[in-house]
Amino acid sequence: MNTLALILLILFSGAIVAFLSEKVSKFLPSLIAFISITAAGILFYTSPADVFNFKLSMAGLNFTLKIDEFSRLFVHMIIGLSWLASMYAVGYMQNKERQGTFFFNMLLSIGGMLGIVAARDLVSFFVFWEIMTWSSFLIVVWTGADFRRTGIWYMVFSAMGAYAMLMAIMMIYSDIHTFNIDEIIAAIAEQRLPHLVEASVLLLFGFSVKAALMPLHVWAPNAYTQAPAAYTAIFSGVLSKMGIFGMALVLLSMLKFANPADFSLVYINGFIGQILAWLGAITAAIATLYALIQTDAKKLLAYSSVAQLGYITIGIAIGTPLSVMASLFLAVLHALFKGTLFLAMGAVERQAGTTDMTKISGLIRRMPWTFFVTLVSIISLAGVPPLAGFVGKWMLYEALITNGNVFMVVVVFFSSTAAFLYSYRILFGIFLGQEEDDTAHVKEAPLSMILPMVVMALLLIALGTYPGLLFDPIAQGMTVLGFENVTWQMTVLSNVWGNTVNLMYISTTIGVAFVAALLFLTLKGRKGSRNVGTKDISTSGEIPLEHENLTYQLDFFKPFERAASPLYRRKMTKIYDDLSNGLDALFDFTRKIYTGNGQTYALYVVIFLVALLIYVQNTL
Amino acid sequence: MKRFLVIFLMLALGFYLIQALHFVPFGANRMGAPADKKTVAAFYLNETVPQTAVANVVTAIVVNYRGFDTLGEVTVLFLATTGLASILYKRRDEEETERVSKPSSTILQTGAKVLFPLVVILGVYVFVHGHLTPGGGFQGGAIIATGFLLMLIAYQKYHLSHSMLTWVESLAGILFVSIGLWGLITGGTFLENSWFPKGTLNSLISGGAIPIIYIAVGFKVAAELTGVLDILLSTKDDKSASNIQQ
Amino acid sequence: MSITPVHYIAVPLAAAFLIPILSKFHKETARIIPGLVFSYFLVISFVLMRQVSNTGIISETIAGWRAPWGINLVFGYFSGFFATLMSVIGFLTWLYSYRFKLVDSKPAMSYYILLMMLVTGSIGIVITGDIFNMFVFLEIVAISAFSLTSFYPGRDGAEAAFKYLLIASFSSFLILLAVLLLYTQTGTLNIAELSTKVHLIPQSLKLTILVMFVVGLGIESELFPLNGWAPDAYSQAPAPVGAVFAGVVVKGGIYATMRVMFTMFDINEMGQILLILGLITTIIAEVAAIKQTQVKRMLAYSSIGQMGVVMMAIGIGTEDAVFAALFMMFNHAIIKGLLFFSTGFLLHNSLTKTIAEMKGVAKKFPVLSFMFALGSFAIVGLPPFSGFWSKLYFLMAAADAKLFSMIALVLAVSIVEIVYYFRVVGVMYYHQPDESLPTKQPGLNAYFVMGFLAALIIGVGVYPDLITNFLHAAAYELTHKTEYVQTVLTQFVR
Amino acid sequence: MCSFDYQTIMSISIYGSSVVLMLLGLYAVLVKKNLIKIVIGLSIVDSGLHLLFVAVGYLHNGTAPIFSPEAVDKVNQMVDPVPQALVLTAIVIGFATTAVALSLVIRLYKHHKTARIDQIKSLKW
Amino acid sequence: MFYAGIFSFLALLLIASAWYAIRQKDLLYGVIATGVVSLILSVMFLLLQAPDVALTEAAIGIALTTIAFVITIRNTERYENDKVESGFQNKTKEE
Repeated sequence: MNTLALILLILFSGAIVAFLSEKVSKFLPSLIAFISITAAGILFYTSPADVFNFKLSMAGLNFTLKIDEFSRLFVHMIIGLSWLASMYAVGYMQNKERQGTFFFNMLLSIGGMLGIVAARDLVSFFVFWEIMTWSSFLIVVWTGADFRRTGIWYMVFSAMGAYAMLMAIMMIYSDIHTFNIDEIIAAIAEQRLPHLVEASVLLLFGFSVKAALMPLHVWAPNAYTQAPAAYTAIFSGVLSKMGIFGMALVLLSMLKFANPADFSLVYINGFIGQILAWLGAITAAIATLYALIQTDAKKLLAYSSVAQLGYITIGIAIGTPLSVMASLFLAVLHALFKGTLFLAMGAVERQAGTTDMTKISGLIRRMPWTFFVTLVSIISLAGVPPLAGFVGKWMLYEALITNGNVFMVVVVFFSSTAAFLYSYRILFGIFLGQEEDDTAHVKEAPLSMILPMVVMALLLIALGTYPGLLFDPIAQGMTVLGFENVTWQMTVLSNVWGNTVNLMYISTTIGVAFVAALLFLTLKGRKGSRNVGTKDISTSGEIPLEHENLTYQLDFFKPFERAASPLYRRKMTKIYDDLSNGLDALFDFTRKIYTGNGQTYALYVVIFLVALLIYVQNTL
Repeated sequence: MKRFLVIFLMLALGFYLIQALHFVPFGANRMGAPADKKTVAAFYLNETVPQTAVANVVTAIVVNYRGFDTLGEVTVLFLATTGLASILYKRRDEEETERVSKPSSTILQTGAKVLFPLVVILGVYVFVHGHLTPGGGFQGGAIIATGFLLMLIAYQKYHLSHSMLTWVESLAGILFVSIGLWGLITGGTFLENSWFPKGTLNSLISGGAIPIIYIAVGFKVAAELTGVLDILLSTKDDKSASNIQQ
Repeated sequence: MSITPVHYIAVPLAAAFLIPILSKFHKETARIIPGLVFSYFLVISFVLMRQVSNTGIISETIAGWRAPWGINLVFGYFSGFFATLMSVIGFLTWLYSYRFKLVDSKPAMSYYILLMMLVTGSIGIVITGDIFNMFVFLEIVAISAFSLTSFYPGRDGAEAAFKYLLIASFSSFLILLAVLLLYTQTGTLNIAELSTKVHLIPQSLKLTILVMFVVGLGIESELFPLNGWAPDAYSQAPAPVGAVFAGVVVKGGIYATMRVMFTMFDINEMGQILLILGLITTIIAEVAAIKQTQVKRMLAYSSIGQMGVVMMAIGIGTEDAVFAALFMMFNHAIIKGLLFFSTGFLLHNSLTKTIAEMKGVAKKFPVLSFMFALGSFAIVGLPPFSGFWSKLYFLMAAADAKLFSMIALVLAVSIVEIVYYFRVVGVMYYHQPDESLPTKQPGLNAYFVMGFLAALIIGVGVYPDLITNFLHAAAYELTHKTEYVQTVLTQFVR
Repeated sequence: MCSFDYQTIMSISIYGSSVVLMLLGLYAVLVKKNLIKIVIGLSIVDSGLHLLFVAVGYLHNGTAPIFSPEAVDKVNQMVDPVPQALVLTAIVIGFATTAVALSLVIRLYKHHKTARIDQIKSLKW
Repeated sequence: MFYAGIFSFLALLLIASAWYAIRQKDLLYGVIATGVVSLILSVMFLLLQAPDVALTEAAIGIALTTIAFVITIRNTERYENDKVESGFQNKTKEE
């Protein structure tokens, strides 16, 4: 039996078994999910690299699956994050209803993602893509709250993306009658693909939906928020990266072979790449702005995910070796830190009952481990040295500047800075500050939930110290995309002015400063501070209403919001709402054709008959 | 407005129908000479007498060459009866409404009593001689149904045995199908005629199984049409009677 | 006596005539005998399909007259596909409705007889080789369908049936007229012989005849301006009958269209028109479906939309497109069957059958709701369910014909389809049940039927080769008509 | 061509009347509001169609397709028997349809208390 | 030519009675006119050398269809009313 097929089979059959096992015991599905992912992971890591190759001829089509070095990068992410998330889910999902459905869909979507990165033909790519989409849809609506807004929107946008892809696939098929990606690339190289431009635009559209690029991002914040945290980690961490994977596939491995003279429109660094990069930049900026004003931690992180995906898209779209590397680096990092953050928020939600930052505060004493992992990942997220987020951002800036996109750097830099603001808010809102009375009972999450988070936090620290650990696999993966020998000096960045900056120094310096500050503050805080409740009015200058929460969690960025209020006034969702209302009215109008009067129907028949007769007799 | 649209549509449709009929000159011979057997019609005209010994070619076609259509057709009628019964079905409690209307005149009653046997005999004659003279199962059946109709109208209390109707209808239908199946069983085809002695042309016993089938069809059609009318007649609401006599 | 295609017709007819007598002695015979007949259908289908795969197309003569002279029945891969599909759906419907609520024995008898004749008539349309005979079977189907539509007492059933009857009368009028005109020009009614003689017809007359067939058969196959009857009929008929309408009756209409367009005439003459009609049908129907409040009506519009896509595939007219059309019809039959069957119990005691009444039914009927959700996923074409493959093959066929704008529109409409199906699923699963209608749990028979269909949907979805070879053979047979014509006109079974 | 010979008059009167009959019936179906009128229209359409069937089978100076003992050799003059056979079937089927339609009318009237088709539209959209 | 005369006369009669059947507001008369249409058709069939069809039309078209219509009219209403009355009208012209 083929190893790759076996891995997929384990996941899919595990899904079915998990679904059915709910009848036996509530606890069983989570265990089965964990076991299947573990088994798949063991199988993947113990097999030699060249066995991941699977061909199937069925229904008149040839399906090819193959894991190359580039896909391997994503497989690492998928399996690693899913494994940790499923371990976490065992504890997280304890005592919840309908676990069977949850783990069924979770395993399905993991299998779907593996299938996507392994697919070497467009039909199996699409099949796995759809499986991933609908299973993630079912998890998004799993909690059942707000089905209409969240669920339907997610599915509609996904379907729009998927059908755009299908359209593109069909265009390619009509030209060369094959779905095989290698053959398509060959055809592009030989310029036998007249529909290349349309097809690639449509494909990119489809991938942009999953990557939540700007005009198509409206589904993402709600969907990320709605899904249970154990899954949101996967959702935001790797599932959204499938869009990035697809973009890389189109931009870097397909379009690269297009003749620059013929396809100057779409060629890398050309029109489409630029547009995509700008969309990414705008997404990053706007999503960051929205993240700032969220009060729900999960929603904040959701917007933050959208913003981060914007950065990653920029890197892929610019398409220079450095930018691609930066982008892949950021992708892996994002999977790690956003995964950790969502898991941590899940822990908070499970223990404290909510992730609303205005309701809880001061959990640092109750949930110290969670605080620790949150801190680590937030430092990564904000792109502050000493952790690896800084390295990724730096690489991206450098790539952009060397490529001449200086203005884009400004946008990215702005949103990166703002990211620091919102990430601080999480830290402060939930963990720091005064302790609420009603969170006094909160306990630390169980070990099975802490462990995955801590593992990821440690990974983040390790990567921050030795970012080069990641450069090797990325560089290897990039050889598949045609970027041979991307040279990267471990821990050394060359800046714009030609000097080299040793990252190690920066990191060490900042690390030392951080520790010093920590020590200083801790020592200072020992004395003279007093714990006050959030409803203690003695700290307040005015006379508040009774039980009014006066902490900073409320209106955290009030001044900023006031300043930036014109930006918030226009909502993207409004446009879609208007559109859907308009369509609704149109549909309602259209169906009035069926008047209910049988005679009218008969009249239609005769009108149609006569019209057809006239048409046929006069034209054919 | 709508009326003018419809009139326009009718004119256009008429134009195209006439245009189509232009290719079908009236009264022209389109079959070719019967001996050539170029078309089915010519074949039937040429072969009916030698092959089936039936004088009435239409009967031969209806019962034998295209007997399958006839089977379908009696099925349509059968389904119409079944369907009518289900469409106009009333639950048990409301079923027993009397067929109320003014009693018919004595003339009608007497006339009906006299005419009824005659009509039935005429009908039987028509379908028994279906293979010799114009007429056949449908016609005869319809005539018999008319006779029953007469009785139903003349005598408000005329009780038609539903059970009888069902029996006749079903048995006739089964007879038809089993004659067809007999052909299959004896190694021929469905509705095969050749296993039955052909007889001589223009005698009552001729045409193989055709008269038998037509008799079965006659009974069946008679029972079905009577059934249809009976069902229609027995649905009444209270106001119905007054409505027709103004 | 070996099994021949005529058994499809003769046996149910004999049974139908027998049932009124037998049910006088034992009431249960009215439901058992149709079941036996449907089981026998399965046997016939199996035996004949094996025979076809061994020896090719079977042409059986009726009354001992060879093809152009008498009526003949033809059973090849193409007809066999339809006949088998209809037999299976018929059997499942019977099994499903075996314990369906029926007031007392008399309507039960007519229900089973009409159901049996509905399926028989449709199979008759499929296997006959004579155009007028096809008309007769269309009428058998129509009459049974009217009666079944108005089966439930009450005003709406009658209204739906009357509309159906009104429109279907146009259909039979036009088909009859077209048959007559064909006969005057060619002197034959046999489809195979007609196909060798249609070139004799003057072009303008041929076009008129074609238009009449398109309109007449378009009514049966629910094309857009002609399908006013369909939503009403689907929504008023009992739920299992809805499944038969979607899985059997429409298929009969589509089969007739294909037979006429491909075998008798050349598809290229009307292909463009069918293509555009199918497209309009799909768009309008899906758009109307999204605004429905009644589940069965929504399913009906969805059904019309699917038939529009099938008609588009027929309009494309290549072998691949025909294959896609057949695959779609197969999927539509089994998936719509599942949807109608599950709806039947989900809304068993509801009078209005609105979507709102399905709030939270998943709590009460986990299995049924799962079936409905599965059907929804399959019908919108999500992999790995069978609906996906047919959609893929249709798109491939359309892409081969370079019909990109059509593909785009069909895909856009699919999004609409997703919205309304998922909305219902959402209502079922994610709303709190407000008030409790008296419910009726399905019996084992219904569970078996739905389980079988679900297994088929998933099985074909995971491994489409279960049926693709067979469908390819059917599509080949239809698009290469010489074998059909040759077999009918020269070789025949006596 | 324009002269009113036997042929022309016959074809105009037969074909013309059958076409006009069909169109009149269709007109009634499409315009008249009364259900019974509509059914009458349908049956008139059918009548016209039946007439057309018989008419296209007609042969000049033809005889009925029945072999009488004395006239076996008339085979060349017989009218086309096939349309007649078909129209027999069509008439019976038409009657069945009419009967079903009428029963539906009765039921509709019972529930709606009206026979106007434009008021019977509780199923729509 | 004699036949032609008869046929054209019958055709006119046919159309006239069909016209009457459609125009007549009293449905009973309309139905009877339909029966007349069938009657004329039956005669035409006979003249067109189709005695079988004529017989069938006579039995079914004239007798049975007409009676079926009459029964229906008895069960519903006799007059076709063109005006839309408000709501469900069940008042036929009984007075």
